[in-house]
Order: sequence, then C-alpha cells, then structure tokens
Amino acid sequence: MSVALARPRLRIPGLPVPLVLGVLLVGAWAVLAAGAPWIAPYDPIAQDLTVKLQPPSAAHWLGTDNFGRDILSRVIWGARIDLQIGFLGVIFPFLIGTCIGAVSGYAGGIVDNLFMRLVDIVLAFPFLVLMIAIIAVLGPGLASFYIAMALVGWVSYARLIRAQVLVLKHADFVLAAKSLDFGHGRILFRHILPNALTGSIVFAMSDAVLVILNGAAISYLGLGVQPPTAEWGLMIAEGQGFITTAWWITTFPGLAIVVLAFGFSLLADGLGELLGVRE
Amino acid sequence: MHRFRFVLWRPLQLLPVLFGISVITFVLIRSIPGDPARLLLGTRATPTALAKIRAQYGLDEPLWTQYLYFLQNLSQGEMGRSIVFKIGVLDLMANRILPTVLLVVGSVILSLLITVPLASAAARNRGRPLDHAIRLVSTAGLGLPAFWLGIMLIILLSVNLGLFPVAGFGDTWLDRLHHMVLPCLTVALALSAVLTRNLRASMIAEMASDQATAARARGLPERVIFRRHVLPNSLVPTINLLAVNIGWLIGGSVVVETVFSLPGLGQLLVRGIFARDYMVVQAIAMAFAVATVLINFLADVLTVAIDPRIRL
Amino acid sequence: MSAPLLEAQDLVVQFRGSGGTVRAVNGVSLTVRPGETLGLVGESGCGKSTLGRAMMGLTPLSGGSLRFSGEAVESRTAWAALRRQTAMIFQDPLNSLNPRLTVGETLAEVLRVHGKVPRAGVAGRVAELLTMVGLRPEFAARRPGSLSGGQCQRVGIARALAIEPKLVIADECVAALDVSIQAQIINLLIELKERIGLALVFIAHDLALVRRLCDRVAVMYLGRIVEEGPTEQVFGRPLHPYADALIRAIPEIDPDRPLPEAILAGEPPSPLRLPAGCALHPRCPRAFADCAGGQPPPLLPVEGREVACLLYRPASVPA
Amino acid sequence: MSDALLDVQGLTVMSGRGSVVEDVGFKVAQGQVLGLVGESGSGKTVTCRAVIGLLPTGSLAITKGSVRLEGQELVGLDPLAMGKVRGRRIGMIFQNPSSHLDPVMRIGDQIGLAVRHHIGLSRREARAHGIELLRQVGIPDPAARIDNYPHELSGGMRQRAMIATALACDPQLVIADEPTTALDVTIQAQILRLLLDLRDKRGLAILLITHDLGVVAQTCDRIAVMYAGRIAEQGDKRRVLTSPHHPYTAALIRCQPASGGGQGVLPTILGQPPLVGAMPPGCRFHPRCSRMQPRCREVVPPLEAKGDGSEAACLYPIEAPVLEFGR
Repeated sequence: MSVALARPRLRIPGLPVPLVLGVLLVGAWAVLAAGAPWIAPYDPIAQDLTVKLQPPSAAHWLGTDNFGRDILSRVIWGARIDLQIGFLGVIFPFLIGTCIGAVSGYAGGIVDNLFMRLVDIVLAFPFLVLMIAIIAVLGPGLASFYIAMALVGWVSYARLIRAQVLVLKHADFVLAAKSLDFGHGRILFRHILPNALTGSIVFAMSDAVLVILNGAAISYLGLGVQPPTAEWGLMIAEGQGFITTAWWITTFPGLAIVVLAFGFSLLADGLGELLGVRE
Repeated sequence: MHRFRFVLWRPLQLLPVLFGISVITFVLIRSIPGDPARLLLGTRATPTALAKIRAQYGLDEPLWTQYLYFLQNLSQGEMGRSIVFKIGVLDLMANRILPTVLLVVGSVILSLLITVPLASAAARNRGRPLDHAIRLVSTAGLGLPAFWLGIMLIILLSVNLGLFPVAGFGDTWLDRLHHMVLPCLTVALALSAVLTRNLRASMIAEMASDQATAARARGLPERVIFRRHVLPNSLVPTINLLAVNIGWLIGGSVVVETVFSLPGLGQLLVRGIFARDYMVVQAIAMAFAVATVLINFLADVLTVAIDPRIRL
Repeated sequence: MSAPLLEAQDLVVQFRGSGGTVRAVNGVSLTVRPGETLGLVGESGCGKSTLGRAMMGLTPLSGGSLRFSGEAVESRTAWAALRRQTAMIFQDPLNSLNPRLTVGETLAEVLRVHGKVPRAGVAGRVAELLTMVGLRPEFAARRPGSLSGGQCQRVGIARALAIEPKLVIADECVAALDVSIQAQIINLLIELKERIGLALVFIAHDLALVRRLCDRVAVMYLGRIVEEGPTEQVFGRPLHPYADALIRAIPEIDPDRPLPEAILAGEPPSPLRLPAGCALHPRCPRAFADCAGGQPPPLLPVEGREVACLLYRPASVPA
Repeated sequence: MSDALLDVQGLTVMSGRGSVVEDVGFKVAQGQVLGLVGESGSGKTVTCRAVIGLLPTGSLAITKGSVRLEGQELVGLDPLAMGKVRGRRIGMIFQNPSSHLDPVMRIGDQIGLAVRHHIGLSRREARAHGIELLRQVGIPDPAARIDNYPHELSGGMRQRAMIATALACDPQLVIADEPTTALDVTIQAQILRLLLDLRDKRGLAILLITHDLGVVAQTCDRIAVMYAGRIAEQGDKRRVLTSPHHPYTAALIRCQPASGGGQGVLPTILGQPPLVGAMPPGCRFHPRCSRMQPRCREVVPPLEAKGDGSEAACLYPIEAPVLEFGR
C-alpha cells in the first residue's frame, strides 16, 4: 500500500481541539496582562503589613504575602513579565538559529562543520548552567536573561532548521530549481526556507514553555527579575520561607506558570497537528 | 563487533568539543566583573601586594597566556582554590558530588519506571479515556516548574503528611536515600512528561508500522507484537531524547538542590556565583559539561546496541 | 548527421560514504544530437539517475568533461548556459513541485528568472504552457497538494518547457504513475518531441517504454555503459549478456510466454566492492576465464553499436 | 468450483467517505494462482487486507459479504480464532520487505516467533525449522543467514526471507501483495519463479496482487481485474488477456507498451480513476469508457458469465474480442 506524503493542509472548518484550547488559554493570559491595571484589585507592589500572610478570603481571593501584598494582583501583573519572557526569550533564538541553521545546512562544507562544532560545544553545557554563568557575567536582570537566552537558545533552532534544510536540499523541487539555474538566494529563501520553517515554528511554541520555566527558575534563583517586581518565579522564591504557614504564596504563582505553559503546549500540539508536523 | 569500533575513535572526535568547553568556561569566568586579586586579598590590600599576586597568578599577562597557564594547571589536576571554603576546588567537589550523582541517576531510573508503563498503557488504549487522561496529564506536566513542584511535594508529603524530610542530605546511607526520594521524584515527574509523550508517539507509530502489520499477518497476539516488536523499536528515539535531556537534567539539579538544600554540586555552583567564588564556578561548569558529553557518548553506545542498523 | 548537442567524455561521479568510495558513474561517454531521444536504462543503483543529474551539474563531477552545443562546460557561465537550455523532469511528480507555490507561481517564476517573456505576457504564457501539456489554464491557481500524480507530472513538463529547452532530461518520469496515466504522459512526450523538435534523454527502468519512445538506447550496469546503439538493433538482438538478460526479463502481457528461467544468477554486488574485470562476470552465464581479471572491457563498435564485452573482442568478432 | 480453498462473496468494505471495495467475489482453489489486478486505488490491497482480517480498525470495516477458508467463515471471527488463521493457514507476503521486517530482530527470531506461537516448537526446533525454510526459499548459507538482521541482506534476499516468514507454519494460502514491485526486473523474475516452485512443491494457493499485467500473464492461472473497488472482469488468464470482454480490461492491456516494439503514440484511457466518496453512479468506469451508452450512467452492471467462462461487469461487453500477441 503506497502511503501518500504527508502535506501541510489547512483544514479551516475543523480546527484541532488543542489549538483552540491553547489559543483560548494563552489569549486569556494576554488579556489579563494587558488589562492588569484595570483588572487587578490591588497594587501589586504596595505593602500593607496590617493584612500580611492572610489566607484566601473574599477580600483577597488568593490570600496575601508576608508584606500584605495581594497574591491575585501580583499573579495578574506577573503575567506581563512572564508573557514577555515567553515572547522575547523565543524570538531572538528563533531568528539567530534560523539564519545560522539555514546558512550552515545550505552551504555545507567547512562553514557547516564550524557551526556544528560550535553547536556541539554549546549543547555540552547543561542549559541552565550556561545561562547562569552568562548572567553572572552580565549581572542579574531580565536584560541579561534575554541576552543569555539568545546566546544559548539558538542552537536548538539551528539544529532543527539545518536538518530540514539538509533534507530539502535534496528534494526534487529544489533540484528542479537548481536545474533551472535559479540563484542561491532564490533557492534558499523562496524554495527551501518556507518549507523548512513550519517545523521550527511549532517547536518555538513548545520552546516557549521551556523558556517560561527557565525564566521563572532564573528569577527563583535570584538572577532574573529583582524584587519588588511581581514575577511568578520570584514570588515562589519569596514564599518558600512560609510553606509551613502560608502555602498560598507559593502555590498560586506556580499554578499560573503551569496554566500558561499548558496553553503554549496545547498551542504547539494543535499547530503541529494543523500543519502536519510531527516532533 | 566492528559496529562498536566507534567507541575507540569517537573520544578523539570529542577533543575539539572539550577544547571549546574549556575556552568558553575560561573566557566566561574571566569576564565576570571584579578583580580576582582583590578578591583574594580583600579590599584593604596594598597596591604592591595586588601587583605581586597578579604576577604570581599571571594575571598581568595577556589573556591567551593566561589560558595556557589554565590548561597547564588543568592537565596537572590543579583547578585552584575556593575563596569561600579555603580548600582546593577538587576536594570541595569530591565532598559534594554524591548527592548530585544520586539525584541524576535516581531520577532517570524513576522516570523510566513512570514513563514505560504510562506510555504503553496510553499507546495500547489509543483514543480511549485512559489515553486521553495520560496525554492530558503529560502535556500539563511539560509546564511544571521543577522548583515549584518540589515545594508542592514538600508541603504535601513532608509538611502535611510527614513522610519525608523537608531538606538536607543525612548521614547514613538509608537516611540519605530517604532524603533523596522527594528530589528524585521532583525531577522524575518533570522528565516523565516529556518522555511519556515521546514514547507514546513512537509506540503508536510503531504499532501502525509495516513491520507490526506483518507480525499481525503472522497471527501473533497483540501482546507479543507489543513486547517483541513495538517496544524495542520505539525505545531508540526515547533513549536519544533522554540523552538530549541530560543537559537539562543536570541543569535542573541546580534548581532542585537549591529547593531541597541538598549539599550537591548544583547548590555549590549557585552559591559560588553569588559569592564570586570563580574557581569553583569554573570547575563545576566544566565538570557538568564533560559529564554531559560522556553521557551522550554512553547513549550512543546504547543506541547502537539496540539498533543493529545504526553505525557511527 | 547534425552536430552533437551534448557530448559527455569519461564522466566519473564519486560518492564518499562511510564504507568507502562509490563510483556511481564510472567513465561514461555519450552523445545526444538535436531532436534525438536517447534512452538510458538499467536496474536501480546502476548510476543512470546520477548520470542524468551530473549532466545538469546537480551532482559534482569527479572526472571527465562535458560539451554543450560544442562549447566545453567548465566555467560557471557555461553551466548556466547549459541549464538555460536544458530542463529536467523528475521521478516523483508531487515532490518535484514546491508545495507552497501555486502552479501559476511555479511557472511564472521560471519565465521571469529566464526573462522569456515581458512581464505583462507572463500570465498568458503560463496559460499557454498549461494548455500545451493538456491542463486547463485554471490549474494555475491550484497547489500541487490538490493535484493527482499525472497532473503534477504535466506541470513538471510545463515547467521544463517554460525555458524553451533544446534538451530535456527525464529521470524516471513515469515510474510513479499508473499504467493508464503513464501512457498519457508518454504520449505527451512523443507529441512534444515531434512538435518542438526536442532532444530527450529518457532515463527509465521500464524497457518497453524506452523501446516505444527512444531512437537510441544505452544500457548501464554498475556505473558503466555495457551496450549502446539504435533502439531497434539493441532490442531486436542484444549482444551484451546483461542487456540480453534485462530485455528478456521484461514481463510481457503474453499468456503463452512462460516465466523466463534463471536469467542472471544472484544479485548485483555492492558498488563498494566491484569485482575485478567485467563487473558482470560473477552473474554472467557466458563468462569465461578472461572476464574475471584485468580492466573492465572497453566499449567497442560491434554490428553498428557499441558493446563492452570480451565475447566481442575485435579478434573474435565475426566479420 | 465448489472445492475452492478461499471463497470470497459480496465483500464490501466501507470507509467514512464511502465504499472502498464493493460486492467483490472470487475463488482460489488449492494449487492455483489468482492474480488480482488493478491500478492504485482500485481496492485490490484493501480486498486482501479484508480477507486476512487486517483492515485498520476505525477507518475501514467490512459491512457485507463473506470470506470462507475451506468453508469456514472468517468475517466476524473473534480475534483469537482469527489469530489461529493468520500466519497458520494464511501467510502473507508484502510489497516492501525492508519495512515489513522488524529492523532490530534477527531473521531467525522473526520466523521463530511465529512457529513457536502457532506450532509450539521449542527454541532449538524453531531455529532448525527456520534454517530449513531459508534453504527452501533459496537463501545461500541459511545457517549463517538466520542470525542476520534484515538490513544485512540484499533486497532480493530480504524478500526471500519475508517469503520464509509467510511459509513458516506451512499455510494453505499465501497472499502476496505486490511482492516484486520493489525489486529490479532480473530479481523479480527470480522471486516469481520461487513462488511458482513453492506452489508446485507445497500445493499452495496463491492470491497475487499486482498492478503489472506482465507479471500476471507469466504467473497466474486466473485473473480478476478490479476497477474503482469493483471487479470488472475475471476468468481464466488466457481468456481474459486475449479476449477481454470489459472495455476497461481491454484498454488496460492496450495502453501497456509491449517490449516487442511498436512506435508512436500509445492508446490511453482518458481522465483518471475516481476517488472514494466521489464514485460516479452506474458503471464506475463510464466517464472514461469509449463504449459508454446512456444506460451506463444509471445501471450498475452485474458481474455476468460470458460464454467462454469469463465473467464481466459490463452492459455492453466486447463480444468477439481478439488481441494479438507476439507482435
């Protein structure tokens, strides 16, 4: 039985369920983040020691922390930072990785060899360790995080795109383009890249999950977002001293991460299904 | 067994990678703001004393000469001294390596114990409620922050139920294992999410593969087909994924050790960065990188052992 | 006889693999004249497709030389000149089209890059090309994913025709199609050949098709041409034992013709470890001692064609 | 043909979009080779999967008809009982030996698993049996080859190994789905010769699925031609190939170029085969048929016996057809 080649085909009427759910979840967070000043019931930073360490109640739905700050408001404001981490932490590695991977795979030879050794070296370092080391050099903060992300994160995209380009380079339609004496630029950008990108766009969605987790972990370790800014990872770190008395301080920001990350995972699954990409 | 000949030459191929690791580590550490001489001597040091120390450690020489010194010391097993602990870095690491090794090995074993049955159950019940449940949980699990999961487990199992110690390592072996359960479980749960999704997908692909159809045409029962044909074939990509995730796993240990106050290398690394204990950071980063390279090499050996087609 | 359009001299294409170096094309010389159809046949792995690609510069040559319209093809510009007058048709009709571009975009791109028609005339020319290959002009708006295999192959042919080629290299261009569709495509090629006076290199493993379509045929085995000559002569009385076996193995829709008995023993050897002497000798029913040693036998003229076999050494050739 | 080993009647297989196979019936007797011929999408592969009970669950299902092996009904048989038929009484050979053999299991183990399961041989006996089978399918040095992995064999040897796995439990019927399509012509002849030899030695019945009329002409006793999920014509090989009654059969034979020569334009069939879910009403071939009459659009032609023993499903069959061979 001959099996037809899987081809990207947009089925508009029946969108995959995970995609719809993912869009809804991520969209909901985006709305919360954008409308934080109007939606959040309290100021996320202002301290009010008279209401510190209060369990969830009608006044403070998710309770308060040791400075009396409203957890709900901090979670909503935190969405701004964590969505930004998910977006900026993915876009730079994506762009850098795509360029390097495409050139490396298409050019082949020495260029390819050099880039791939570089990829091997970067991959040899445990991701978080290298991130931490780079942030140590640049000094703690979100900007350092994004730079470190760009310096380390591109390798996955480069590998993915390169692998795709290597396959497509020998696809009949690319050989056809070559046999028609098309230039390298035209072949790479019009014929190879558009077909190579689908896989890494889907990967970018699932990568957003990892980036958000990493951003939170870096902040948790005290190397990312600095107090008193509301950020979920930082909130968890701040609440860790109170786990025996005030579980809500750590629990809710963590749940927020899980829900946002789940949204991106669903988005990746749904998009993959839609575009016929299998990871 | 000439398929395994790569075991001999592959390490040679890894030399450039190891070289690159040393360069990056060296450059990164030297770029960290702060004068090492001043760190050694303290803020009240005289300029002459500083100059003397700089000359002694070769800090006044060009960077590439310094790198050569660094390599020379490295080849003699000399990694410098910890500023904070005032002992040799290697001795310090030797004291701290056990929790980290236990954590990584323990979580890999635990995650396989979770992954294989879950993925098999999902794949064999594809499209049924059980499969949907496992898919949902594993997809949600992708977004579990390990540090938060650790804290939640502490609240649930240690604080509320008192089953496990909250933090620390312990002195006897039994006590240590008891202390390791929650950290390992934390990492294993996060890792299982990725592995289960991957293994389920490759099992489903293998169950629909031509060779499984052929096995069915030979009248073999589904359970035999699953055990003998589907499982071995679908394990190969999962082992590769596990190897790719080793770097993530070791990185994750940094966070998890901090959560559980485990006196391991990861915790030492984080403290080293905050205390600007550069020699320690340098040594641990290199050790982690070398370990990642070695584990990936082992995974290659394992893949070749399972799949006779693969040649390296 | 007209001047040759394409001349290949001692072409060699090598691939370096993990197990060693494979000479996929091992010293092949051939000539294509204007308007002529040359069939290139052989079993999988014989190097016929590699040869086709090498003649377009899609696979780097490791040796030998190529002349196109009398000019040596060495420089970048000479390759460009060859490619602007030579088109290729591929085996997998769906894969040979960029899935992201519509049929119209695919054809228009060729027309624009080659500057074949003024910008305003592109749409008209696209419609004309589609009509030429038997597709309605509305197909310009469709993407390859929504076309059948036969339709994709027609688009592939239209793309080849867009450059107004002198030579078309068709690599197994009907192998992936069903019989009834295959016949449609072959007929289209026959028609175009007559109408435009194209020269065609037709690479195929289906010998019956080659006999139908080609003026001359070259039979390849393990990177070398073993017999080459006018189609009717080669098919009517193949001289090389391999060509003979290949032709006799064609399954014929003749219920009275029984399955041929063992034609060639065993299977082709690994191209990594070619036997010394004639590469066919371990399988050849007519092999004798001399076949197993020395250089592979050269192509020599025999009975109006060229054969590479020691059975037809000049001394033993009957007058 | 009441003594048929395999008797398929009125077999209909539905997918979500429509019928893939409709009202298909044929018989195969012991020692006989039936060629099931058709182009891609004609339903020949689905038919043989339905016979051996290997339709992909969920997407395709038998909705009507019967499949009898020695009188035993196979349609609706529970999985356990069907498992005793598959591999034991019906063996199957697939098109692509590379993907249909387990790449990470030795050849001997793949044969061994089946015989140990079905016949209950010990590991040692199964190995000896495997070596003997490999010898019978013409693999040189079988005692060494049995420990090889599939990728260590050449394409032809791999297909021989696949035939050995199909024959492992000495089945009465072998279904061969395009067994030579992935092979070169000189190897194809070897494999077809092997199948015929096995038929003679073991009295096997063979259901040979192929798109290649040349293969059918050289190997089969009877032919069934399928078009768009239905049988267009069936009968004795010689009759069907030399005097086809159905216009599709005739056209199919004509558009295949003969190696015997002939220059110029080939006869073709206009258009393309219909897709599942978009089948034309009446005779499914009528939009492409040169002999189409208005009634063909409305009436589904039944498969009817012609005088010469062939059966054809055509309202206006070719009555005195003669095709020339040996051109």
